[in-house]
Amino acid sequence: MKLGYFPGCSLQGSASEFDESLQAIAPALGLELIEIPDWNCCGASAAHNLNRLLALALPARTLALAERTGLAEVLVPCSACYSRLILTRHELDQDEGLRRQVSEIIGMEYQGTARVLNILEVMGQIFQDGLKGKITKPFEHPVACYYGCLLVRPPKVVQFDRPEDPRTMDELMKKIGAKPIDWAFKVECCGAGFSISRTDLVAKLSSKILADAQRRGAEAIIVTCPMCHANLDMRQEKAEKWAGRKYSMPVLYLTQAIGLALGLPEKKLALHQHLVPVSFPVKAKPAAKAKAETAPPPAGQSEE
Amino acid sequence: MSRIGVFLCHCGENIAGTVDPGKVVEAANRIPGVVHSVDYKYMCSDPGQNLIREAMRDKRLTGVVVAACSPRMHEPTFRRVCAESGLNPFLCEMANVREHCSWVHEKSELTTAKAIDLVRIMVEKAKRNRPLFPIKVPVTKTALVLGGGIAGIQASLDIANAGYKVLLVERDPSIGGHMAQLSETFPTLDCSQCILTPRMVEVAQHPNITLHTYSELESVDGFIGNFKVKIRKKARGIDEKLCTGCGVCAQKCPLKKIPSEFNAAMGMRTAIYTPFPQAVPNKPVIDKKRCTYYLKGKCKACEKACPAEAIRFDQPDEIIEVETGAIVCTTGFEVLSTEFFPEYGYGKPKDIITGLQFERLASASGPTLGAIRRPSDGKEPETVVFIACAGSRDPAKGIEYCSKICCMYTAKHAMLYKHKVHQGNAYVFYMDIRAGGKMYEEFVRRAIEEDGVKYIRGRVSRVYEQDGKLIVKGADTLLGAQPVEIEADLVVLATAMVANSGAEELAKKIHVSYDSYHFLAEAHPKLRPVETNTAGIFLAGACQAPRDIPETVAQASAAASKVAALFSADELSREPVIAVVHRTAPPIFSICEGCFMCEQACPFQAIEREEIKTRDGKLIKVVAKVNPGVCQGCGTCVALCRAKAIDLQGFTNEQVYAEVMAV
Amino acid sequence: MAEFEPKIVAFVCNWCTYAGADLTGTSRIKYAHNVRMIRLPCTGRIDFMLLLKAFARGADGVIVSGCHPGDCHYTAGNYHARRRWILFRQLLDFLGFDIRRLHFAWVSAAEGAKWAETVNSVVEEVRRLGPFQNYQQLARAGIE
Amino acid sequence: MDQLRKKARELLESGAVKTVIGYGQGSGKAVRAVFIRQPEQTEKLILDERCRQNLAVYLLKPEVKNLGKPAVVARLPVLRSILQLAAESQLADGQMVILGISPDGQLLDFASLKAVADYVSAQSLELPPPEREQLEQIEKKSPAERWNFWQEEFSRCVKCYACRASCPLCYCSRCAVECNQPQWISSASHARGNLEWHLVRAMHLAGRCVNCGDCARACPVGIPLNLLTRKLGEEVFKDFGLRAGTTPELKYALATFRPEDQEDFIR
Repeated sequence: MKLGYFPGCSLQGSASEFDESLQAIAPALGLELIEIPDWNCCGASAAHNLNRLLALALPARTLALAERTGLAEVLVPCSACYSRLILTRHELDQDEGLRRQVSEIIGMEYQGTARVLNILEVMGQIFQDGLKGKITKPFEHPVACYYGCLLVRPPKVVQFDRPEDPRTMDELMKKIGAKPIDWAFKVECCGAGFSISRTDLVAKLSSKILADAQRRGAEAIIVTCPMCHANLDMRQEKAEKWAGRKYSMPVLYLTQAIGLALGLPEKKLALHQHLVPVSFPVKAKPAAKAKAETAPPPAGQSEE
Repeated sequence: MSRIGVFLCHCGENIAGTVDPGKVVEAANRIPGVVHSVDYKYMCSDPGQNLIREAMRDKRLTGVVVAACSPRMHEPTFRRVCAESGLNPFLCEMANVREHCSWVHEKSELTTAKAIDLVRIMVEKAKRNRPLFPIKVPVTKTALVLGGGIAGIQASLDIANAGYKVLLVERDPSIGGHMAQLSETFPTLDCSQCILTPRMVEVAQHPNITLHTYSELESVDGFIGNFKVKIRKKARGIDEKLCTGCGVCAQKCPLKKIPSEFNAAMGMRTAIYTPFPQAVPNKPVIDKKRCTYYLKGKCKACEKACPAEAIRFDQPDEIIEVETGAIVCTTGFEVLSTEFFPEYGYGKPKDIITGLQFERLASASGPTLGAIRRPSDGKEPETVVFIACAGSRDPAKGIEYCSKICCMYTAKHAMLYKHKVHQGNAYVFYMDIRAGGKMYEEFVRRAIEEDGVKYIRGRVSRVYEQDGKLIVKGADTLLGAQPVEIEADLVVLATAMVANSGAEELAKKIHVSYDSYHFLAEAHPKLRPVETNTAGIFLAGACQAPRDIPETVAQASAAASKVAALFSADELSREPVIAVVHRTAPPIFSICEGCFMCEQACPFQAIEREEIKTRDGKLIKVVAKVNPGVCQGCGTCVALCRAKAIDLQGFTNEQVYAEVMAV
Repeated sequence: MAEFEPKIVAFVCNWCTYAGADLTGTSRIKYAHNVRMIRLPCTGRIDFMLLLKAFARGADGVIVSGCHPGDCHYTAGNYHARRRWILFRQLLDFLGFDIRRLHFAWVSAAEGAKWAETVNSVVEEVRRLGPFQNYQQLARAGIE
Repeated sequence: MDQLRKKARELLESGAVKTVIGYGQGSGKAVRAVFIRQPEQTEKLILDERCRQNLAVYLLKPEVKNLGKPAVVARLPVLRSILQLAAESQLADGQMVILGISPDGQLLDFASLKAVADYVSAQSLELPPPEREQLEQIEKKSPAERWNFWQEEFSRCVKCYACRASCPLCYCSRCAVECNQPQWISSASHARGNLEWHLVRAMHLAGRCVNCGDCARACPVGIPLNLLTRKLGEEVFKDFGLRAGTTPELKYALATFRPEDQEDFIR
């Protein structure tokens, strides 16, 4: 699969391991990523609070560049970037006048031809036919799939999965042998933008998420959003202080989990960059392989 | 030569205040064909009416123009006056010099001039009026009632007791509808079945009522007084005449784990089943989608067991054709299921249930015999959270209306729960409490004050399971939107009352319109609440909008009285303002060329095809023919007809043309 | 020479616009006196020739008004009328007929105020256009 | 061509039809409609570019009907007229034999109206550029110019009604113009009477005209009045997606509607 690629600032900085792990698994999944030339900041978390036109112009420019490069689909791993790009596309689709205005501002024609895809959509497509054989080391752990707030909202715009109880990531996890737990905080707020300004809030919110994941026996939390990762991993210590209990809950990017299942070396997946060490209670079952493909329904959903 | 009389009303100062009556009368006198013209203070008063009567007699008037208020106001009055004095009422016209002149313009020459124009226009029309006679349509004095809920039951009984035949058609195996599912009813807390079942039995035994359960409407043709209806009587799989309703078949049926519709899936049923013990008729049906025999071709346990040998696996559906004079639609409603709510787990958590399901839990005849036990583990819940307005009044959910009954039944539910589980906690999240109705507000206060139900004003953003509990996250807007989190054992959603899934098709079948929520539309929200825009078809109950039982029953009786009124005459007469197709002597017979564009255009399917034949039966031509019983007189066909072969009585081309030429 | 007072003929349906105009009256909303209303059961009944005849009769402007789409008392008359007007306007325009003198409006039984506004704005526009010279010249060629 | 003559001959010989309506040599270079009733006369039949008259007009004329079941030599406009007349319950399957010649010279013998419809649907019904230009010529004039243009044209009209007589779709036994209670259309051929006539004629053909152009060809004073019906035909297609004479079940544009019909002039 050939896709345009918009890393955004996070994947070049705080979340470089997301980028590295994605690049690492791409070849194995037959995924070719063409980075949008001269892409720019999506304006996330700040621009849209200050200036609507700016908030639209920034993503519009990147998308326009993608169009020029002849890219029909653009993969945007960072949930914040994804949100900004898809919202922009939506708004400009609705309003021809606005589209022209923005096109003028960015000094090139924005047509809205390039589709914006999040990492789950892309992986979902790739995993459709189960990747027989490719899973060499099934990722056999109970995991909490954490989607965060931006991936599924606003439902009308993103039109991706079920807003309150999404399932795409859970399905993916089953396919690589993991057991997604049924839990309540899939789309709760982690504190996101307050990561720097109000760490106390982040501690509180993230702690609740970590607590529920732990209570329901998750051995790791899987995320697709650099913000979520920052708050759950980097701020986990603070969360533990706030809650007065230890979590020591590894927080992995989806791509890292997949990488492990593909048998890639931890180094290539940049697991070492996490603050909470990625280690699991050791247990090796011979029946693992078989299980990996015929993903067993996790406890939570079996009763249905 | 026409002899028109013009009668100008002052309407006190209302007209005379801005229009100069003298001038109008004088001008009217000069209009060709006008032989008499007077003005009077109040033309609609008795002396005024007498002026008209006398003039008609003395001046031998052939037409009357009353220049006064809007014809929508007094046309019937003055037409009656004419009729009483032997002048065909349709020779009387009104010039609207009040609403359309004196009230909307200042006193001036121009206003008087306009009044004169309006009079002249109507005089020119009146000159060309022809006597018209009401259209008589025979009436079949049998009513079809669609839906056997409380509305249908009430309507059927009222019509039947008025001495007319009734066909009651119910889709389900038994009549009773939602009311039969209820435990107690607000605000009196009397047991629903206790008050309903006697009515159900009455329906079954009434000599004037024919009951068709497990049957559906197939099609409706015809028009008021003369509907032709096809009903599909679905195969029950049993011979109703032989079946004694002993129930052995159900006992012997190996499939016992089918969610019972009647118990809103709170209980189970078998594949051959009677929906509930008091069902009317008390005869089982076989669920062909589930029955092993229909699926796999073997089993027949019921057949072996049936002492009456009444099982008929090969029974076909039956189409019944009936003629009815009126139709009462009482097809009721549905409630949203819990799957509708993402924030409440898409119906996944077993212990989040709908109000209707709670009714079954609380019902003495329900699966738990009235004990409140939560579905997941059958435990008695210590804390129950009731969420009002689940879906209702929420544009985001596409349901902007208020479901009306939820405030009341939620209070009732909380109350019932507290009565059964004294130490339990009941919380109600609400937006507003809407308890308008006799003893309603008092009822809610009782729940709050005497039974200690905790009311929290706010919405619930999320409910999720955690260690066997349901965590209810909401806000208390009376405490500054303070977040509230309650650990509940059972959550009851007062889910919105919505139109039946089949409402649209039904509406199309019976040619009535429906609103944006697919509730059937009444003819007028205030003045014709139980009529529809299709004459002879009436509505009652929740098929029209959310209703509680008292309103539903009142509406049902209202609809029944409309039907009774319709049936009270052997013929019904309709305004003769209808289209007619030109006919003339041979060799033309009719200038209609039979292109039947009118047939395509008619909103009422009133255009029929008529073959003109020679004496020896040779076809000469096929022309359009208007069915006077069906035509509503819109005149769309008239404007369409190129040859002017169709005309509209009361608004003929000649009349309207003359009006234009008189402006 | 007094200001030109245009003659406006209105063709209205009985159930919506006629009733709406009644409401204008009962609400005592004042509007221009220039309009003469002709009542028909439904806009579906309004033959396009009636409009032409009104002009022939010396009307400087014509208003056609009925129920809003979906509100027709006869369920669909106004939909048929709408198609008729779409084509009729096209044709008149193609013939160079001054279609600024031909006005259409949906006025419901509840829109008394809208009726007044409609009449006033039409009267004003037509007053600006002046007498309908080129049609009235034709009209002088005899009227039955 | 010979195939056509042969077929016509067979039909007459077998008595399958009583007359063949086609084109034959007229005086000088002109072609004219011929009504052939003798098999040997079928040799007279010709069919070439000059044969433009819409023969469908004869199918409803009593004089022709009296001749017995006809076969008609049909080119596209005739086929479309037949379909439209069928849509208006004026013609039905089996009432006539429909013959034609395909562009590559093959004989067309249509078994049914359905077959005609299939053939027509395979043809391009788009307005040919020159015809479209004619419309645009007028559309781009100012209203005043348009008014004067048509007044000038209509001023020549003598109300001979040749346009009506030549039109297969003007089949009313009593035309609106003959209606005098009330007199919708002034029968006098003065400026207003002429405008009223041409306007009514155009409206009555809206969504029905198959744009054969016979009305204009028939006009003795050369008024391009087919432009009016052509214009409306295009509007009907643009606004309502209907083209006259395409299927025998065609719905009449003015007798049907879609709630979402678009207009921009109703306040």
